[in-house]
Amino acid sequence: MIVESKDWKPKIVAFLCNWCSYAGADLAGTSRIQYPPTVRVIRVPCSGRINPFFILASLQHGVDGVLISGCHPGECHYLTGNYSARRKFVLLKSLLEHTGLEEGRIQFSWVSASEGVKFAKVIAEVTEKVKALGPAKKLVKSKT
Amino acid sequence: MPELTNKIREVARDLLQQKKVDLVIGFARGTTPMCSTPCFVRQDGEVNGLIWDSFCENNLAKYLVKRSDKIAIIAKGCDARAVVELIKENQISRDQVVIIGVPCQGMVDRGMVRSALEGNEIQEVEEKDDRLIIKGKNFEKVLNRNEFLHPSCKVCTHRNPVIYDILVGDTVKELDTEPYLDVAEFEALTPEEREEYFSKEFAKCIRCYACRNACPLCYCQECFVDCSKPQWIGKTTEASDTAIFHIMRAFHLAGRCVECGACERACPMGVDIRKLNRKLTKDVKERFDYEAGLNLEEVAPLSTFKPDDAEEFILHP
Amino acid sequence: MKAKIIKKTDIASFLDKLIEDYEAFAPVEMDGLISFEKVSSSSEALLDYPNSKMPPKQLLFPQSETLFSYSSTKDTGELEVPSGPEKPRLIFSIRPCDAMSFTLLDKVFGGDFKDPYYLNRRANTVLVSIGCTTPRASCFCNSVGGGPFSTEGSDLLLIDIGDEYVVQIVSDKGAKLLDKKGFEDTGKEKLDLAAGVIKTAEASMGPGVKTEGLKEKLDSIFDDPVWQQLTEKCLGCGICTYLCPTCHCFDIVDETIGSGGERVRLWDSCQFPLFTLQASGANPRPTGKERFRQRMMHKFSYLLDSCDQIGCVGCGRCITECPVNLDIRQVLNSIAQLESVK
Amino acid sequence: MTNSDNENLTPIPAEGKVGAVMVVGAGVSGIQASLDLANSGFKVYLVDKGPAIGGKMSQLDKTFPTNDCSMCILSPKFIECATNPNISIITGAQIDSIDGEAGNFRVTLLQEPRYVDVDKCTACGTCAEYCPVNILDVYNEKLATLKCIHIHLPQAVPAASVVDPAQCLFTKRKACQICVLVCKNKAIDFHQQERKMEVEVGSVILAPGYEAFEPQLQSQYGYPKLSNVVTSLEFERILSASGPYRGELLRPSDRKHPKKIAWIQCVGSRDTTCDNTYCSAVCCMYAIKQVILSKEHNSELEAVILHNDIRAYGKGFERYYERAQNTPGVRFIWSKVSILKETPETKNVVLRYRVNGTEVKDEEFDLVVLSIGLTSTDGHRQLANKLSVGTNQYGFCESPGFSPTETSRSGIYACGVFHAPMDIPDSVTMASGAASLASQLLSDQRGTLIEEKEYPSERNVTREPPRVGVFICHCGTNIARVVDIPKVVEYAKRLDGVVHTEENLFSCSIDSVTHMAETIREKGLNRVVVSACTPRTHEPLFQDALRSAGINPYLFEMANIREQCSWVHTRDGEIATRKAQDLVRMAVAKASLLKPLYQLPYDITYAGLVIGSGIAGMVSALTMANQGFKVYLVEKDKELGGIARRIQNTIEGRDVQTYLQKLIQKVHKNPLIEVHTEANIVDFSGYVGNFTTKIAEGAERKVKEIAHGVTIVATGAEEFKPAEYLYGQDPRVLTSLELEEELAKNSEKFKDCHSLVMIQCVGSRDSERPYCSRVCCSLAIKNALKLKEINPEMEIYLLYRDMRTYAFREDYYREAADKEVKFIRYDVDDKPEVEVVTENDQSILRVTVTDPTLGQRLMVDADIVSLSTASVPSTDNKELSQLLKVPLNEDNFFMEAHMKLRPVDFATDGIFMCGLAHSPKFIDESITQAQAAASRAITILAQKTMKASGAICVTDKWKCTGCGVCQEVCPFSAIEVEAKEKVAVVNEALCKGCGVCASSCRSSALDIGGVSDQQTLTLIQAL
Repeated sequence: MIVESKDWKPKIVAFLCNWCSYAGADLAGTSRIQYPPTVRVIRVPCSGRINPFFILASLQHGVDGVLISGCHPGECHYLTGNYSARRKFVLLKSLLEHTGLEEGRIQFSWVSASEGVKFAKVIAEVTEKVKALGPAKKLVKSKT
Repeated sequence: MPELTNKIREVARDLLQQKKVDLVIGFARGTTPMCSTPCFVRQDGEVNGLIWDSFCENNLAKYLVKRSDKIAIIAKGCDARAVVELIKENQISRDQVVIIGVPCQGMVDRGMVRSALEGNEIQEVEEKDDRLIIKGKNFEKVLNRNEFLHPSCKVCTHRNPVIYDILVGDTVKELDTEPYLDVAEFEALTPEEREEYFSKEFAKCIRCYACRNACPLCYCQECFVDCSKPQWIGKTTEASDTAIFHIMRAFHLAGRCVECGACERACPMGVDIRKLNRKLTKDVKERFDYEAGLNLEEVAPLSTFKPDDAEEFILHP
Repeated sequence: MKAKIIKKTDIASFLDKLIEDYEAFAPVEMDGLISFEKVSSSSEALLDYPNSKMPPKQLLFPQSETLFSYSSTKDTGELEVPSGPEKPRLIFSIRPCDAMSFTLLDKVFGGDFKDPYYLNRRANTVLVSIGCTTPRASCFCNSVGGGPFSTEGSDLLLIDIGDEYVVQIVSDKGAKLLDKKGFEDTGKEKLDLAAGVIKTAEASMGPGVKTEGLKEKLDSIFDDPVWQQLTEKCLGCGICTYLCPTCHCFDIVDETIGSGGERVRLWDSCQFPLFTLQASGANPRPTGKERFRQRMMHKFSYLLDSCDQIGCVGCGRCITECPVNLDIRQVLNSIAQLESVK
Repeated sequence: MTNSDNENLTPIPAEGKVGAVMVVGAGVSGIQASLDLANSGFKVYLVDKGPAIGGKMSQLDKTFPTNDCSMCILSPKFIECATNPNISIITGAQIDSIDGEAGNFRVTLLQEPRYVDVDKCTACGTCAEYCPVNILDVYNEKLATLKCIHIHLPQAVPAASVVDPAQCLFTKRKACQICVLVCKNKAIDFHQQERKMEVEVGSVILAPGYEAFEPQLQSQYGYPKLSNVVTSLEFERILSASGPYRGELLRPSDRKHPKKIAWIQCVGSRDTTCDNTYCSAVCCMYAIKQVILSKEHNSELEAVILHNDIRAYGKGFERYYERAQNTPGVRFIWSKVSILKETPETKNVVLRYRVNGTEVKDEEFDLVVLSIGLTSTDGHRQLANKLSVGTNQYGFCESPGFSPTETSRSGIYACGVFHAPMDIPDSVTMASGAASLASQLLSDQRGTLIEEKEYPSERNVTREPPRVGVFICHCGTNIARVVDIPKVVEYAKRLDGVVHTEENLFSCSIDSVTHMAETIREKGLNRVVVSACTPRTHEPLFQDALRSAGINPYLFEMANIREQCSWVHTRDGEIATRKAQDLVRMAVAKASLLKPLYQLPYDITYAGLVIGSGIAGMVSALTMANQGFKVYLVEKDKELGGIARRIQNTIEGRDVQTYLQKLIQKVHKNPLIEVHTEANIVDFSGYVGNFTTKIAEGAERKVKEIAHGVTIVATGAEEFKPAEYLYGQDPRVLTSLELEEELAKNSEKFKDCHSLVMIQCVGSRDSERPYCSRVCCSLAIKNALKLKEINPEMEIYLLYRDMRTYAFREDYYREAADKEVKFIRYDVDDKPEVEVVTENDQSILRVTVTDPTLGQRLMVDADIVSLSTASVPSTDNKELSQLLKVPLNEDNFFMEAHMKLRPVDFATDGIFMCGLAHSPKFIDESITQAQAAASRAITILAQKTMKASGAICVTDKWKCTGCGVCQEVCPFSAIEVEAKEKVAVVNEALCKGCGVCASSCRSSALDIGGVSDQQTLTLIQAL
């Protein structure tokens, strides 16, 4: 058993679509809403841009959580990118959890450009969930 | 079985004689017992090499892609489903193939038969109705073939070809087993148990890619495992690389897998590969009400969407 | 023949004694899969088994092996080469065909270029093989220079004569294993018994392949369309090469993480398109036909030129494990039957 | 109505018109008007009397209600102006005289000497270092000093020093020339004389802005005698990171942190004791903003706002007000106030005010902020006189008709606070509106006087190893206060590929950007990382610097260490610093892999689609059609006109129905406008420059396809029908709009009416609709005055929460009060009650309300109750927003790209909004906004070609198997599998670079420029 230090802070990667969720994150900033410093954001044009490999590569790299956030259904800047993404991700998430990945390592949310508060809440909640899971071990690349 | 063999030869002979096709892809007897092997017939004189028995396990649709000649293919239920997918994915055109459908009673798993013989070397196997008569150096044993079917054949829901030009033999009764029971059983395990199971399975993998190469729907010019720009995963047998190979291989078949089991049969190490595919097949059926390879019209589930697709997995803080 | 006798009832204690001094590997069955694993007790090891799924070559030539690891900052860099095993190694209960495969690997890795990773391990390893009383239908060792009781590559060979093993001492290294163990020398009677066992086994084997004139034939039909037909059903997977005890092609990749990483040697397979893919995108072996031909040519022609040995020990793994029953014997025999093209 | 309603536009002969416009005043309005015009094909002369552009907005710290840093959002516009080859910025200049007529004016400018050659000066600041004379810093409201030769503000455009001739030792007595000696560029020139310049323009836009009210004019505020009484503008500077106290909240007397601050509202506004009886429209909101910002500086702070109604009437304002109200330690007190005294020892200020109407209270504060009004000055009047432009009694520019952007002189337009006190978005909107009128006037001269901006040819960097330059921004103190910038710089230096690092106070200032371009050239950088704010606003600015330096603009990456770091991890500098390092590391890693991308030009469909035919829709349609563009006007009703059909007059007395009928006629007569009534949008696709819309029309729902290049959403709003106050149950209860209609139809009926009660905020400002409907107070006053006209004896009770008669509407409020309309303030928690009681067999409509001044329940038996109900967003908005893929805000009004500076744009290029679809507003405001939307649309239609993004999909033919999944998932039908070769082919004009295809491709045969698989994997590995 790995004993975790009390102040262990998970490292979470957030793939945010440029038009809604990244803007929502910006709004959280302009509104000075504080949230846990656990997230590193990768800006993508659309949640539909996110290749399943991005998620797997992140896990392999050892991040403790992956968040994917896009525009609300029907509000995608690219019309339907988030719908395509939604299908892809639900299958991937289900498959990964089938292989034993803890539920909560990968999270999905919709955050619009006007939802700065929601963005902060999402980060807080994902952080809490991932914290409860402890450091990632599954699918993490081991060094030989 | 011999009747089917004869009918297949007849059909093949006609097609070749009438120059309706350049090539018939079917099965021939293999070099070891309980082993049939893919066979390519171009002359009507060679049709007697074609056979049909309980060991025609390969998915011949594999051989259709990247060809320009006109081909007749012997197609079990799963082969036909793969043909449908390949047509939908622009890999072959419908008028390029003559589908000789053969209703299938499930193929026999020789590994399972061997285990039942506790290491006795088999020399000859004869089929009579549902019986397998196994002969060896100092023994003879009779087994019921239906107890020795491949795992994929045991849960097959489309034994009859869903699409064909010529049907050889009578249609068979489809199995009325509850679908996805196998998946549900595994789903009922704890995440830790599932993880342990897969870790053990993946650890066996030697990255020979037979699973990929046997799959009738793996036809990429360059597979993601071979891709160097970018290099998606490492090429070693390191656990996470292997796991991701299998996960992504299965994911690339999401909504496309025709459940033929070719991947699993090809695996020399006995990795339970279908466990991944089956989960996706179940999810796709339950979420998107789609089964791969049943018709030419339906759009693949990952090529389309519904605005009201379930999204219970979305976080709402 | 120098040989000792070990009673079957004593073999376990013999192995256990060896385990004290050696890092011992032996065939082990797990979930129906037989593979060479490190054993800590004789009870784990199999002595009567068809053959392992994977050949034991990976004990000396692992599927992936870190050659060195490196780390660098903007201005400096460091290399670290992993250290080899300290304890001498024993491979116990290896089949003669697999033991023989090391004689080829020795030439490949110990030729003009000496590969320290392989050679160090090889020098540190002793092989105890066990002869095949009942060869399998897929076995054809006897037609490629070996046999069910071949001693090539082994240090000791066990011959099952019923309640006892005749232990043939092949090398000094092997003799050392028996030192001070108190085993008796083998008398003529038992040697005759052994010879009988060998004879029966050899007689039970099928015709295998004809290697006579094969090299010349192969060299002459390089461009023959027959290759297309022979390989039409090949799926292009790596089973035949990865499961082959003599295949030894490898790739070297850098596994980079940030500014550091590892240089890793991996098995590669001539059956993969990537094997010969050039940076320009050109591929001199663009299809399965060329790749399959390469496998045959390499094993039965090129290795004869470079190592004076065939790259095949007749273990039959590529036959039993091929998903489409592409039988190497059948291929070679149909080539042998071809008219030479001049 | 001499010159209104666009009537002046057609008669002017085309010949002799000049395709240039002069914009007078370079505040945010002037800047916006200039940019719109320059981007629509006109030469612009942007004239300001000051030494730099930016106006009052550049002095503000943050802006409400988003708390955006004022300079952060403004400085990109500075740079756009400075780098646009079609904008000539003329500072230190004023109009001397004007000749000619609309289409062809000759303007004489007088430019005072700057004593610095703007072209030579590099703004290095050496002259200021050596200058021996300290003067008060005007930019910092004289709270700080600077040198006599100085740079006006850090981000100044032009980026050049200026000499204050009144204080310069040389100009005064030829005593010193040290600046001339130390200037390496010989930029200082004391030989400069006042200069006369003649400029020929077709039109003039007046945007001279305002001056802040000077409280010293009224002794009761103790200003400037009491050192801890400051004006709100001074307080802005105090709050500002670039202000006199470097962003620390201190009070002037002892530079200590004030613990208790009071804001006194309406200083110099709504004040009959001075001439400014109007409402300054913005003070309530900026005071709330200052409270919120002050609380951010010190959460323990006690803040009191002493006000006479909080006028939070704009979009998003009410929520902002609520946020302040809910902040602990903040009190809003509705009372008159006077300054009693200064406590001598502490210099604290004691205020006296009333609580609960009667009780008098004295309270001591550390600091008092006077919320000073916006005024016009003699200078404004003189300017108006010189141009023969009419002004109102307060010296603000008067518009004769419905369109506020028009002045009394043809060809001369006005915008911004010169028209009336207004906030930034309204000013920006009006600026665009004014620009559209100038553009309309001169449309046949479009493109005659402009030139393209030239960039050096691009250096090919593909074969070079990465040479990354990292520029890390302090953003004043916005970032630097939390993140340890030097540490981040040190960290960045050690990263692979980094060959240059530097920190900037403001990376976005013109000198920083210029310097960045120089550094790129000098150090041969081939990748640039700016670690600052969000790329969503600032990326284009820095990309332009790359282009100017001769490298491809896509070789650029930003690390967002402000919005996503310093602003959200304010409390832990160490963690924020570490995160900033991570973000920089990621950006550098990605930057090293960036490749040049190229934009492809494509053709435009020169037509506009306007959805909704209310006044806003029709005005925007006409404004475009009058400039020669085809317009499709789509209306869901049978008739044109929208909700204006129900409005009779404006509060100013203008006849809405006549205006509306004329407008409808003009629309119908215009050959370029194609009207579709009873029509709905059923499908919408395409992209800026080439949209395709399907409408279903008429009873048969006939589907028609429309091709257009731009889209304007003008779908209006609806009247809220309440369920309270017996509405719908008793015929005597009306909405105020119904009352207005009744008044127009049947005014006689009201002669017998003795008592009428108006209830405000019905359906507005409540939990369901927490926004103010903006117009209802004025609408009620309008009705009240009308009723008093009909029956002066009528008892009118107006029950309100805050009267929000902003700007000059205040005069009507006062008039109503003078006419004895009874105003009773009610509390939202103690709403009036309306009931029907039967007394003496008579059904009586009884209203009860608590009178806060008397503290008693007041009972009124009313003949009529009028409910001022909310404007509610059209129920169709949701569907339309989904069809157009544009967002709605929380209240279901359409959401603009940026609250302050892009008020009529959607984030989606080529789609704009105006009128009530945006938020509740008055007719004149809708007209202005409609003109603005048209102006923004014209900036697209005026282009010869559009350019497709460079960040689009590329295919690897070798890898592609032609399986077609990309074709199926592409939302824009931009990919097709070519049948013969079986490979995917991308239509580059259609591709938007979303990347859905790339992530769906199993063969990795598709990739997206700028977010390639490899780049993203590298980012992940750099996490």
